[in-house]
Amino acid sequence: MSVLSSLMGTMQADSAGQAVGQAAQQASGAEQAATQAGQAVINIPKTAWQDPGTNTFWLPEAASVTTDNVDWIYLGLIGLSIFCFIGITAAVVYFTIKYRQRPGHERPLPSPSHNNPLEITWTLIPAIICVFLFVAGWRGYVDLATPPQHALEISVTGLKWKWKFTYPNGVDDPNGELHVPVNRSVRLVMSSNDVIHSFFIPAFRIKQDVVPQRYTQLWFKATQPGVYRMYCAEYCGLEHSQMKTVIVVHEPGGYADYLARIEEQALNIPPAELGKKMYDNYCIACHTLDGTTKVGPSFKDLVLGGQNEMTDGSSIVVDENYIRESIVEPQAKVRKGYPASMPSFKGVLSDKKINGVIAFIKSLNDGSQQ
Amino acid sequence: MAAHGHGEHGETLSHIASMRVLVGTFVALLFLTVITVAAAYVDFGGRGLNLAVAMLIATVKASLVILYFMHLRYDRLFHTVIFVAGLLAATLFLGFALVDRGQYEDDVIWDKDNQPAIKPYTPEL
Amino acid sequence: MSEHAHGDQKGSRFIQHHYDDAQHQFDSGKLAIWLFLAQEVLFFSALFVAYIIFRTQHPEIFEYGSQYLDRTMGAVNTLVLIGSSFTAAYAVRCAQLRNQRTLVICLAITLACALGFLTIKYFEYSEKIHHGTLYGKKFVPHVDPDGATFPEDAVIKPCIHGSEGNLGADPSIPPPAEGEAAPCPDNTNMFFTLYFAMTGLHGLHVLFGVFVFIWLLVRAMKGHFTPDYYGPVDYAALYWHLVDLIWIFLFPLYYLI
Amino acid sequence: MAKENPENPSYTSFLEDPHGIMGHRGGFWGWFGTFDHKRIGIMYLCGILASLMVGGLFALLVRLELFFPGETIIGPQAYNEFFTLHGAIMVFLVIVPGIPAALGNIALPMQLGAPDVAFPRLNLASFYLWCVGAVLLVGAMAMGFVTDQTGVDTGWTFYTPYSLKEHTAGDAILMSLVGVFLLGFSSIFTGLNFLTTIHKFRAKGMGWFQMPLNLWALYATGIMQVLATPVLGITVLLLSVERFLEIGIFDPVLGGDPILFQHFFWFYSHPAVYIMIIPAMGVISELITTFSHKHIFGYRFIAWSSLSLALLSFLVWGHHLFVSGQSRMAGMIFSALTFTVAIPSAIKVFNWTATLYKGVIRLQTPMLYALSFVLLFTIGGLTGLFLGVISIDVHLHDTYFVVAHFHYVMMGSTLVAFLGGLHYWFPKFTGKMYPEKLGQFISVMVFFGFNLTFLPQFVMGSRGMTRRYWDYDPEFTLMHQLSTIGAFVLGISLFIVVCYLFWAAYKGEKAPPNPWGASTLEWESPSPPPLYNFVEQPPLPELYEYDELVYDDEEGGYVRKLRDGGEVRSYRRYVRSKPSGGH
Repeated sequence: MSVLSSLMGTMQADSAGQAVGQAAQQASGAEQAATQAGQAVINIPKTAWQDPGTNTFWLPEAASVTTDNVDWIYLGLIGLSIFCFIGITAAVVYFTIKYRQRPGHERPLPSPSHNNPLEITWTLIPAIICVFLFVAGWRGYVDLATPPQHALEISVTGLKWKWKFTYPNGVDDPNGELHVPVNRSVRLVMSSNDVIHSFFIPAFRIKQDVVPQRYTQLWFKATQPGVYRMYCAEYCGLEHSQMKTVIVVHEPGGYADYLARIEEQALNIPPAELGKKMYDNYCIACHTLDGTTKVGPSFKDLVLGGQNEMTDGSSIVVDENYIRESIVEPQAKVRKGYPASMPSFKGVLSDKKINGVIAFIKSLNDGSQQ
Repeated sequence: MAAHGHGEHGETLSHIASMRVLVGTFVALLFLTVITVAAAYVDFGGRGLNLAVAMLIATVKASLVILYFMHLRYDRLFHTVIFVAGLLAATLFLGFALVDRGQYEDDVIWDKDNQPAIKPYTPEL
Repeated sequence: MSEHAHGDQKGSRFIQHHYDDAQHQFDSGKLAIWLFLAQEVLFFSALFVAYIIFRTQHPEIFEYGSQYLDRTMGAVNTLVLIGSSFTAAYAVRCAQLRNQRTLVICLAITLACALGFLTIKYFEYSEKIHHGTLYGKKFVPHVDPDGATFPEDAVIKPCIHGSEGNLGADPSIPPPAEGEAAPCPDNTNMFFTLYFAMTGLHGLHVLFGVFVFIWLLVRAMKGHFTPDYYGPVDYAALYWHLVDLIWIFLFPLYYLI
Repeated sequence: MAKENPENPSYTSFLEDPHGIMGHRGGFWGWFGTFDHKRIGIMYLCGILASLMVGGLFALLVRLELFFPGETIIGPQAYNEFFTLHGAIMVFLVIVPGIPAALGNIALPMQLGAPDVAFPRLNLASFYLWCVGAVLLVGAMAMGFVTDQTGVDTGWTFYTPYSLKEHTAGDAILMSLVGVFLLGFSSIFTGLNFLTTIHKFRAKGMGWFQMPLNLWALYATGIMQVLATPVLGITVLLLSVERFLEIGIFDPVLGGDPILFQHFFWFYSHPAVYIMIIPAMGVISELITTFSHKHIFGYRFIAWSSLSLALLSFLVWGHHLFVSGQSRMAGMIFSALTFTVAIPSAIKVFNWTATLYKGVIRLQTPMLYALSFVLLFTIGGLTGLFLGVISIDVHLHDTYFVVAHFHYVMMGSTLVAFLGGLHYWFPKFTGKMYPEKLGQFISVMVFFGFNLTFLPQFVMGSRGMTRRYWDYDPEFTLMHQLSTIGAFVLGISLFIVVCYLFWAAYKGEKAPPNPWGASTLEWESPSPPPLYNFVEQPPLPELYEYDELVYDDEEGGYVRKLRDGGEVRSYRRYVRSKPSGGH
């Protein structure tokens, strides 16, 4: 049966292919703007939409490992449905023509009104087919729903009418596209800020609702570099139809430079602002800004040039070196009356970030003093 | 259909509950109410047990009301089928909703205090 | 309740023309009222499902929240409802035995108990409004507005609202002074959301019962109910037993556990 | 007393003999205050056809908007309100009450041999609830255009948290929720009425297996209406209280759970889609056996499959939540159970096809609708298998594939069966024949218009075209245009059907009591039948036996000839004047 369907698929594909081809040409124009940034730095091959050869009549092109679970059973089921539909239509049309009312056509007796063996057979056969369909579907779904262990984790946040992607290095994607490496399984940890959205990538055959106050997850492993479309599938209001973006799958090795590039882009903001960002990500857990003590001393009373008493009785002058040292090795000089429980940020904060934190602390006190 | 009631004073449309049954059920219900309130002050050890005891007493009270006050015991079987069908649909609804609730993996539950830490990017597997 | 044979021929019997006889009409009505009760069970089942699901997810909310409820008022309400259930069943017996005087008395008692239930519920609700322990954003437990704080030996202290545990707090209402209130588990307002939803809907059904029994009382006094036409009394009693049933489950779920 | 019936002085048809709240008064209160199940059925019919036209109009506007990508005629907000209007009106006003309330009210008591339904006043109360609910629902949704507030744009499913206050301002949604609440109760009371009538009002000697299959279907529908619709009532009540008082049960910010709303909603809505399809199957069983002039094939199997569908429909609602954050175990259970529902439907389709074997098939309008039902329902059922397989549903959920699937099952099956049943019982309750040739042509147009509309949507859906999109990517343009053309063909043919039926109700030629040679009880009484359906209780005919029914030219319809050659024209003496013209 699947031969029938694939034959059907390819036959239609050629005729439909041209139509899709031209339509895709304008489509790539619209995409061009979206991938301007990607195009400039990393040469991304034409999107798979542009050469319709790879997709069958029914399904968009298969660009991820997750499509193996879906495609074969999908096309098989299409073949089965076409076969059943043709069978029933043929029976109905044949009976209608053969037994239509015409003069001289009396009802040929005996006309059966029930036949239990026949009824049993056409109850069991659909039942067996259904069991097979369920098992095939379930095995595919288990694979779709369990992300592999060492997948690359990207956090996705759906908010009203746009998507926010946060990469492992803590940087948000500047122009709202999801960039992933090729042949590397990626796990998306998703949540929403307001209403229910749904993350749907037709090319990977995956979809998962994004629910507020709850995490949902998705995984895929792109096998073909390119740019694939992504839609919001759950109705979410006015611009539900505009809430779509693009998944850019990079060439091997291209992904690390992209991450570095956007991190660089994210860092060349004024140091104090960068410091504030670092404060929000890391320091806020123990240090406050308004003078009240939380776990550690408040940044407000770290006055540059002021005297601070240490646990071992000695008192030191607060300056950049002291702040830098207590960031890198906090146990060296512990302030009196505070627990020595601060973790070291040695590998976490780069020098640029530490300078940013220091500038931020200075800006706190400059504002209040001068 | 001949009337099938068998009350003391001639036939009537449906079963007549005798005074003894009515008062007996009423007293039993009062007694069980006292018991269930008392049971609330006794800790049966563990969260589930308290719930189970309270529900058991409530079910006994409910079945008393259904069987005797609502005449279900003397009535047509089909009325019992209807009521049980209602209960069955309700428990079905509860059962599947609980299956869904109970099967969430722990990393899916939203936990305000510890957001999922994002593992740093390791270029190669 | 749903079908009252108030046929067009006035006369002593209220058997409608398209029924064969009294038994046919009574049995049809009985089948219909049982279908209506099954439908009511489903109507309340959704709330019981919500209760059980939230309880399996956050048992601490329910244990903390149930302290706010007054057990004696709940117990009295249960006794009131069981009493009215008894008098309703007794009323059916009187109608079957053509004992109109006791029928009227029983219906009157049932009506009185129903009204008593509603008044007790009114007191409970007003006390909760007074202490500010309401549903959703309005869950702002604070000291008594007229200055008197919670009595020292109060078993439960109002918890600090606005602690980041309770999202969506109403910022306009100031949290109580320091040290007076204990932190309450996250989303404690969910307990009161469910409490008001279920007891409110049950209260509404008691209210419907009150109107039904007033209407029955009027007809009983006019002597409409005879041994071969007492359908409405029987159906109203069945409906009332179901309302009592639901309260029998509601009372322990909220007040006792 | 009732007006004299000019043609047959010895009986007055229910059309001339009003019997209502205000006693015997004709005119408005004769209709609006009547207890007669046939009149209530006709009033339901008019309300439902009007709602069909209004709902269809919004469907055409939605399709017109999608003719070109980007803005064609309306902006996104208006588009969202239009598809919500289309969805809610069609589901709550047309399809759910459609066959049970309109055709069921007309046919059920007569097929049982009963004078009326068990509770006539409850029947009238359900109709009033339907009217008030309809006014509230359509009024609330139209508020978006009349007042400056936003109308209802949440889709007919009212998913939270979008349908909560902070995302959709305005109180149009509260009004439509109250409307849906009342429509729910109208459906419950209809179901309750039908169950009691089938139990207590069967004619003497009509056991459970001498009952026409249409009544088995209405019985199964009654069970679902009584047991499933209250959950819609409580869900809609909770959502309106949520919007009104912000109690926070579905609001995630206050600790509520939006997925719980989806469980509540779909626990009703899946039995609701079976409330829509099972009465349609009942009508089709009647049409196929009558127009093949042959006993139905596998009576017991069809009867039991109706009942089993009703019970299984309560188990499968989770397949709407496969990708909504449901746990995997629940997904597995619901996917497995969804396949158990496919089997009874398959049995029915095979039995209908087998009924055609060795029959004498007349392709009149009702039969054309029945045959197109069989074909379209087969496609609908098979595409349902796709959505049952859980891994395929992950790809297909919320795409145009789902839109096409449920239109094949709701419109291609339920609405086509509704039209077939309408043409089938039209001579009985109006006493007039509809124009046969025009009816046949339009039914073929409906079939082709429908396929032209929804086959391209299957292809679009599986290629990734998401549902409820105001704007779409350019490569779907061709298929959207085909679908829009098909929608207009469909819209026009349905409009013509409504026109010629209203015309035929007044100007149509006189209909004989049994124009189709059907063997069920309602064709034993004259058409239009008297107030209590039968002048005197006719002998119970042998169910689905057509040997006795012979076509009689003089009467223009079928007459029952006893086997020993003696002619029984129990209703002959009521038809004095000779009806003009053959069938």
